[in-house]
Amino acid sequence: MTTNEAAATQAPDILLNVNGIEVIYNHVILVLKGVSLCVPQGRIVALLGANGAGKTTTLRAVSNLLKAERGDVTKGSIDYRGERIDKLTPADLVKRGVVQVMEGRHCFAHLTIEENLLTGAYTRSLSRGELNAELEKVYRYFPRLKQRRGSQAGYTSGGEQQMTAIGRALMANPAMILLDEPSMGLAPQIVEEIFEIVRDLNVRERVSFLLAEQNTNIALRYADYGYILENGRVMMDGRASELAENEDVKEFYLGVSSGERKSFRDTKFYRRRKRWLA
Amino acid sequence: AEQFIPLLAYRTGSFAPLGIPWADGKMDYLKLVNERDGGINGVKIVYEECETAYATDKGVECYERLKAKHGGASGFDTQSTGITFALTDKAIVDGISIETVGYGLSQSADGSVFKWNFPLLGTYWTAADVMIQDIAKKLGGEDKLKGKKIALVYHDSPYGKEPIVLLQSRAKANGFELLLYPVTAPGVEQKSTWLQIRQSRPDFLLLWSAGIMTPTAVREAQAVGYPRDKMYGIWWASSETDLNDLGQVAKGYNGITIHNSADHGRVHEDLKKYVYAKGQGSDTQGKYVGSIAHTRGMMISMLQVEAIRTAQEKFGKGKHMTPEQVQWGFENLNITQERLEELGFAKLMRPVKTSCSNHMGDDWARIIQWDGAKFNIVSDWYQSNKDFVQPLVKELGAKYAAEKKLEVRNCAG
Amino acid sequence: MAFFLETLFGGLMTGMLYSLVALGFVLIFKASGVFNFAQGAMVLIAALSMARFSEWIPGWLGIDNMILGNILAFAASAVFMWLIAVAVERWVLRHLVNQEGTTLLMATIGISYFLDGMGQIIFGSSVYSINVGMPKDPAFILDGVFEGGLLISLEDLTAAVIAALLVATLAFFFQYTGVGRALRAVADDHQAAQSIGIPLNRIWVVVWTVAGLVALVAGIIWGSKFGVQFTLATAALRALPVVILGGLTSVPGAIIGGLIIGVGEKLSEVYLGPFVGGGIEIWFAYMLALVFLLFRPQGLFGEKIIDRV
Amino acid sequence: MFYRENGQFKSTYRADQQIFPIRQDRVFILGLLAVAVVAVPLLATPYFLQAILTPFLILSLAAIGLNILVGYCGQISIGSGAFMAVGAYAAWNFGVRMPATPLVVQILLGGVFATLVGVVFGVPSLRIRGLYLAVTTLAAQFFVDWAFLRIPYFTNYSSSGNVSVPALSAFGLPVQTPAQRYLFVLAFVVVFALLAKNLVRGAIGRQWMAIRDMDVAASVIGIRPVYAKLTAFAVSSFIIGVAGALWAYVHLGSWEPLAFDLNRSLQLLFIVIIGGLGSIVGSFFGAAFMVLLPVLLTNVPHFFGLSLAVDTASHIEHMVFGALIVFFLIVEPHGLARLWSIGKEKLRIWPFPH
Amino acid sequence: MSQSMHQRRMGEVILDLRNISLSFGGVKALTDISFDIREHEIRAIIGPNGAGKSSMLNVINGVYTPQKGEILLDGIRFSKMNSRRAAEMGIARTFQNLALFKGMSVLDNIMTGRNLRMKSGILAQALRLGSAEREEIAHREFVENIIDFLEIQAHRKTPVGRLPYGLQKRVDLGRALAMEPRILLLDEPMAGMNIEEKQDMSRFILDVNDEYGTTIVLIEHDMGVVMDISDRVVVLDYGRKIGDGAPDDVRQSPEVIRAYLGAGGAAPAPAEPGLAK
Ligand SMILES: Nc1ncnc2c1ncn2[C@@H]1O[C@H](COP(=O)(O)OP(=O)(O)OP(=O)(O)O)[C@@H](O)[C@H]1O
Ligand SMILES: Nc1ncnc2c1ncn2[C@@H]1O[C@H](COP(=O)(O)OP(=O)(O)OP(=O)(O)O)[C@@H](O)[C@H]1O
Ligand SMILES: [Mg+2]
Ligand SMILES: [Mg+2]
Repeated sequence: MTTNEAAATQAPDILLNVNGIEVIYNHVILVLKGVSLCVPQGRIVALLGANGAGKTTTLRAVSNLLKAERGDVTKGSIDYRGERIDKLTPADLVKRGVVQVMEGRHCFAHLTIEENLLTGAYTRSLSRGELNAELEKVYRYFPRLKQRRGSQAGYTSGGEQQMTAIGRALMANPAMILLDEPSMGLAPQIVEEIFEIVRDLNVRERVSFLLAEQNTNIALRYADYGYILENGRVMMDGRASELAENEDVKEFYLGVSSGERKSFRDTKFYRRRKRWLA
Repeated sequence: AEQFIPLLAYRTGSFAPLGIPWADGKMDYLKLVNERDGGINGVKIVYEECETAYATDKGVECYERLKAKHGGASGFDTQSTGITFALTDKAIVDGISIETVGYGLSQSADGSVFKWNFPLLGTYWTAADVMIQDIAKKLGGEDKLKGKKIALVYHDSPYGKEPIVLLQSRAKANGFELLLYPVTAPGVEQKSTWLQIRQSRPDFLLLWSAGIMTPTAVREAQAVGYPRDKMYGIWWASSETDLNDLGQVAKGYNGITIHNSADHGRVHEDLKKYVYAKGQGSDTQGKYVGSIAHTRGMMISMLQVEAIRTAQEKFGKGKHMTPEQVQWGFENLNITQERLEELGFAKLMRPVKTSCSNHMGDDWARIIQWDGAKFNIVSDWYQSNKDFVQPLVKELGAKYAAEKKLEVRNCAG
Repeated sequence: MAFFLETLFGGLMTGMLYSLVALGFVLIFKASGVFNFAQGAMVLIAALSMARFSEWIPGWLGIDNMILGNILAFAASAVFMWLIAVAVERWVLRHLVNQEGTTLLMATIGISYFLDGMGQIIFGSSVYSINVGMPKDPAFILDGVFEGGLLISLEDLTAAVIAALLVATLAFFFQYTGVGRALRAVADDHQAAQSIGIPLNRIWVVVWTVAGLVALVAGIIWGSKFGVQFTLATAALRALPVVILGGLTSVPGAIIGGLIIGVGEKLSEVYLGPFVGGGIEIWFAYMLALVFLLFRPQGLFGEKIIDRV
Repeated sequence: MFYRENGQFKSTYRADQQIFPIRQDRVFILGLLAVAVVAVPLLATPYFLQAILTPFLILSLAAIGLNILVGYCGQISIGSGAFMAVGAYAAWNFGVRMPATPLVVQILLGGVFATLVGVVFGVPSLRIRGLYLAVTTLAAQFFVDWAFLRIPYFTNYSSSGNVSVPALSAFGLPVQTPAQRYLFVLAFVVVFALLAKNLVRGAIGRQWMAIRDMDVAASVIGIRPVYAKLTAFAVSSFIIGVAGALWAYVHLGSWEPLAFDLNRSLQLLFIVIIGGLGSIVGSFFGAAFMVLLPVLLTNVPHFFGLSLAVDTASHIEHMVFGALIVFFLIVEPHGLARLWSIGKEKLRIWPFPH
Repeated sequence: MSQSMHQRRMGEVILDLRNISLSFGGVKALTDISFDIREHEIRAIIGPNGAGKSSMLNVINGVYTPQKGEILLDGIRFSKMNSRRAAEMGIARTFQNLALFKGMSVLDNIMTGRNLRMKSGILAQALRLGSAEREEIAHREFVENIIDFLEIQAHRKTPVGRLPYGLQKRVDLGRALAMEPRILLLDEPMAGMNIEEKQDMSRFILDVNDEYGTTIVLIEHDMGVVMDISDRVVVLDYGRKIGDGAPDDVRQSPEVIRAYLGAGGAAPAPAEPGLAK
């Protein structure tokens, strides 16, 4: 496995190791066709790829949320800190410090924003004071949430919900966060902020990240290492900086060709791309 | 040869407490006949039970499944007014007798219209009429009924509604006021009914209930302070199982019984000797033998068996009887006192004789009363007053025949 | 006047009994988003187990102290309800995480069939009685004011007090504890709840056990009033309008709804019934709920149904 | 291997819009129909025809009706028994009061009345949603139960409240033997299944599904919730009403409101959910499950020569039945129809695993 | 060439929003907002999260009822819109949180967009009379064109719930297009897409705008897209309007920079990937 070797030489302390997993939904739809990747301790690893490539599925496989989607890991294995985690419940994983922020927010619609955040700390037994401190920390990251703390999450705007979902995961004090499309639907400066938060947590609290992102540009800016998924397979992987320099990546994921950004207005006349073979 | 008797039963559902001993009784008597007499003149009885849960569609399914088995069913005791209605039509087509002892369509006593129905020993009109007679007797004569208030608290279904026409004609003739209180099935919630009763304070109260509705009614009567000894329960509401748990609370509660099924006879001893002693009894818990419902079950089977026996006398002893032949047997029953002695039912019931035009036979009934622990017989025999019953039988029978475009048999010929 | 008051009072008492059953529905719905059709079956099986254990245990242990026997029977029944909760979680709910409401509803219908059958196989299907010493005879108050006094059923009164206590405790639990919050989270989104580490398995066992205990209390009260028999399971039907009137997610709603339905149904039956032939209380209760819902589609105290795009 | 659509290209939209676009399916369905019309009446025992197939068909029909409301339009109803009752009693009243009305017309008129009542009880759905609506549909159930019990006009003043139909005949042909009854019902079911299928795959069907899936978005597209919901209630109650009339006329012959009580409504709802919400074939699967399983379960012990007491058998039947419902939901929450289509999908790629 | 197109694009005002205010309990989602939309233009609405952008669209097509203000559509004055009326008058939209009909296939989803134009009655449909059949086929052809246009042929019969997010967004657009709208409201059509997909989406939007002259109202957080394809931009901030004008003007506005773009965000990000860490 070149993938794992590459990562291994770079950082011997591997936190999460996904080994050749195959995922089938509903017993018939084969989605992941042997995906391997690893996340070294204290790193940010980005998972890139087009719609439907299987990013979300990979994250669900790791956090064991596949069952609820009627998906199954039929081949391969997943280790976290050297322990097989395929059979653990999602709750066990959270206890071990692995938390997923799901794509599409999934806030608890009938709970207020603050209650949403508080449920995030369910697995930790904190005193009232500690809880408040944690809350304050999240509110510092997302001041908008503090303003809306009393509103039912179901009524808040898309972006506010996204912030709530991320804040809620932070409340669990995780060692590793699986972050699915954090930038979706957020205003540009918030996107920057979120990635700053990611970096902040990574540097200061040594939280590791596995990050599925469509916004390749920003993801590669903050990540240490990247994997590119296409059609359920890893097509390319490498250090973020190397990927960013790769011509194909530039053309297909960064929208830059021959060193120049194309205007979206011009794409109209821009003939369709060549695809990597699936 | 063998003779097939299908047994419809409801051992589950809301009415199971009544259905279980009833079904046990029916089956026990057949076992007894096989064990003691080796069948009917040597013809072994085969039987098969089918669970209806008191649901009409299940009953129909049971009927369809069993009607043609072992050379044809000898007759169906449906144990449900609803199933009886549904099967009455089918029986005409299939030519199978429907035996409804003490229930069913009251007008089916008219054999000229209802060739295949046998509401033997009495109908709900019998019961209602006898209750009124007993009340009148207590008051000191039918003329004393005038101006009285009599309430009917009934299960809101065809079963509960059956007595209404008769009571109405009685009310008109005797000048009492009839108050009607329907209780929605299954009858656990009767508070408003009894609040109304507390307000209207009827002089007497007839209870057409079944299953859980009976004890609930008695409890509610206690809760509003209605005297139990003014209450009359129909026979399905006057079994020990209905009142055992109530004990003293129900003291004074009157029930009615077809013939004398509260009492015990030699047949019970035979049953113990030939069936239970061999460990073959249906009542595995040993709770029901001798109870009213169980005894009534035996009585029903006895009538069925006697119908077959009667048929054999005409069509050939020791032979299998077709459903058609069994029908003849039912129609020509003549169970005399001596015959009852032989059968061990002498203390339990009175002679019955049926005919082409009279499918009910003689309807004898008695009033029993709960003393806190058991029922005691408190009245003499009554028979329904045919002046009230007969016109209704004719009228409603004719209506039925018209609706169904049935040909009315001429029984005279 | 006296009659009106009696009817009113009777309605209130009946209403409290409904509340007790409604409470079971609300608990499970609130805490897992499942409309538990098996609540009626749970009431039945709980009552059956109480009735039979209180008959069997004194026999097994050779005690004849009724109070002790009842306490032991209650404990045994509580354990039994807990076992059911564990089984339901293990064999049903665990495999249906994240499924739609209708699927879960259907599953609870399956459970209810199963419990109906199992309860009667284990405990029998005749009528049994529970005797926990509830006062049975009527009491008459205000003799001086009304002729003949006002009829009050002490049994109902006792039942109502127990129901009210239970409801108050549970309302507190939901509103003010962390576990309560987690339960509500589960109801909103199974998957998200899992993702932040709420252990659905344990939560469900807890909720179903509590609902089982509520069913047990309801079963004891109803059972001691009417006798324990299959029909008890249908009592749940009378509680449905209460649940929706109060709001599927509101514990206090179950109480208020119960009182409104109880009173509405008795008054309608007594005052309107005679004009149309009687027997109207069941559908009247449902119509009453329906009319209320036309004004507040989420019930009196239910959470608003959130839809925004 | 045999179940492939390889080489079956469609060059017109018309061809693509057939109900069964795959040839094998068409052949299968035609074969099935031939068996149902010719072989079954010849070979099946009267018991099987009368006590199993006929109720199975009628319940399938009712389930198709309910599926339109619940499965396609997303309005859960636990009151469908009421609409069956309306269908049955309305048809019967026409029969009694205007004896000249032909049988088929009576039955259809039953459907028409059920439609009217259905629309009235559908009105609250414009405001009340989800489980709240489901419970309020019980108002229809209990009200209708009550009305047929208490209002003597509806039962033509029958003293017991029980009503029954005389010997049936349609188009001059008798409908009396089990086989005749079966064929009569079959004709209704085939015709209505076809009409229902046409509706659900047409514009109105899309409106219903749109309302079911996302009502705000639907109204933004210009779908009127009022129209969509009420048509769903109307069509659904029409079919259910016809099924009710058939149930009463052909299956029971004589009935009381109890025949259409809450249990019937629940049974229909089970059929629809177990069979598969939003699937016409699912209604048949569900009905088969509901009708056949209990009969099988009662008969199974006999096959093995076991003789269980009927009550134990019936309790065990309840337990097995409940357990099977749960089992199938776990295997496939979207019902037997989905299981069927997954099976077909697998068959299509067989012998390869994916 | 692109200049001439600009000329053609700006027509008369067809939708005019005047002093719209909307609040939910204590939350003021929109405060006294006025702006107009001209025929054939691409009008962008931007602003931070929770600014009230989606609420604005909801007001325009009648999902929300504003407490104050009025809407002029084709010169007709409305104090509130009604969804159906809006649809009849040619307003279509897509949704931020995907409001597709999950249980239906892609084809059926888009077919629902034709709903207002399908006239055959229930009976005709049940019996599949010739007219109903022909109508169905005619609309099917139209929808197939949209499917081709959006390049989702392969997924025609797939239930939309199973499609990946990006494709679902396309179906959402397809459904709106099927209505042949005059005004198309797009709520973050490109959220959760990568560059390539955004390019595709931009292409679709521009094509529609050019070829059918459809007026487009676009909410989007990707400034690259907004600056490149829109003609005029409205900026909202916590319910207030803080900017309105040509993209370049808006980009320079200090208030907009402060509230939304952020100090460095004025320029579209992808131009300078700045991958150096
Ligand atoms: N619950 C499910 N059932 C069936 N198929 C599914 C399910 N979830 C996802 N899929 C399929 O699996 C494939 C991969 O989906 P996944 O959500 O992992 O993609 P993704 O890379 O996260 O895409 P996106 O960027 O759009 O979120 C898609 O083709 C999708 O249709
Ligand atoms: N139905 C509602 N009930 C209560 N509050 C609402 C409702 N709809 C919107 N809001 C509030 O109004 C404000 C504006 O919401 P809106 O969805 O319009 O924001 P937005 O600009 O679209 O944000 P985003 O970019 O995050 O999608 C938010 O604070 C939101 O919480
Ligand atoms: Mg994804
Ligand atoms: Mg928005």
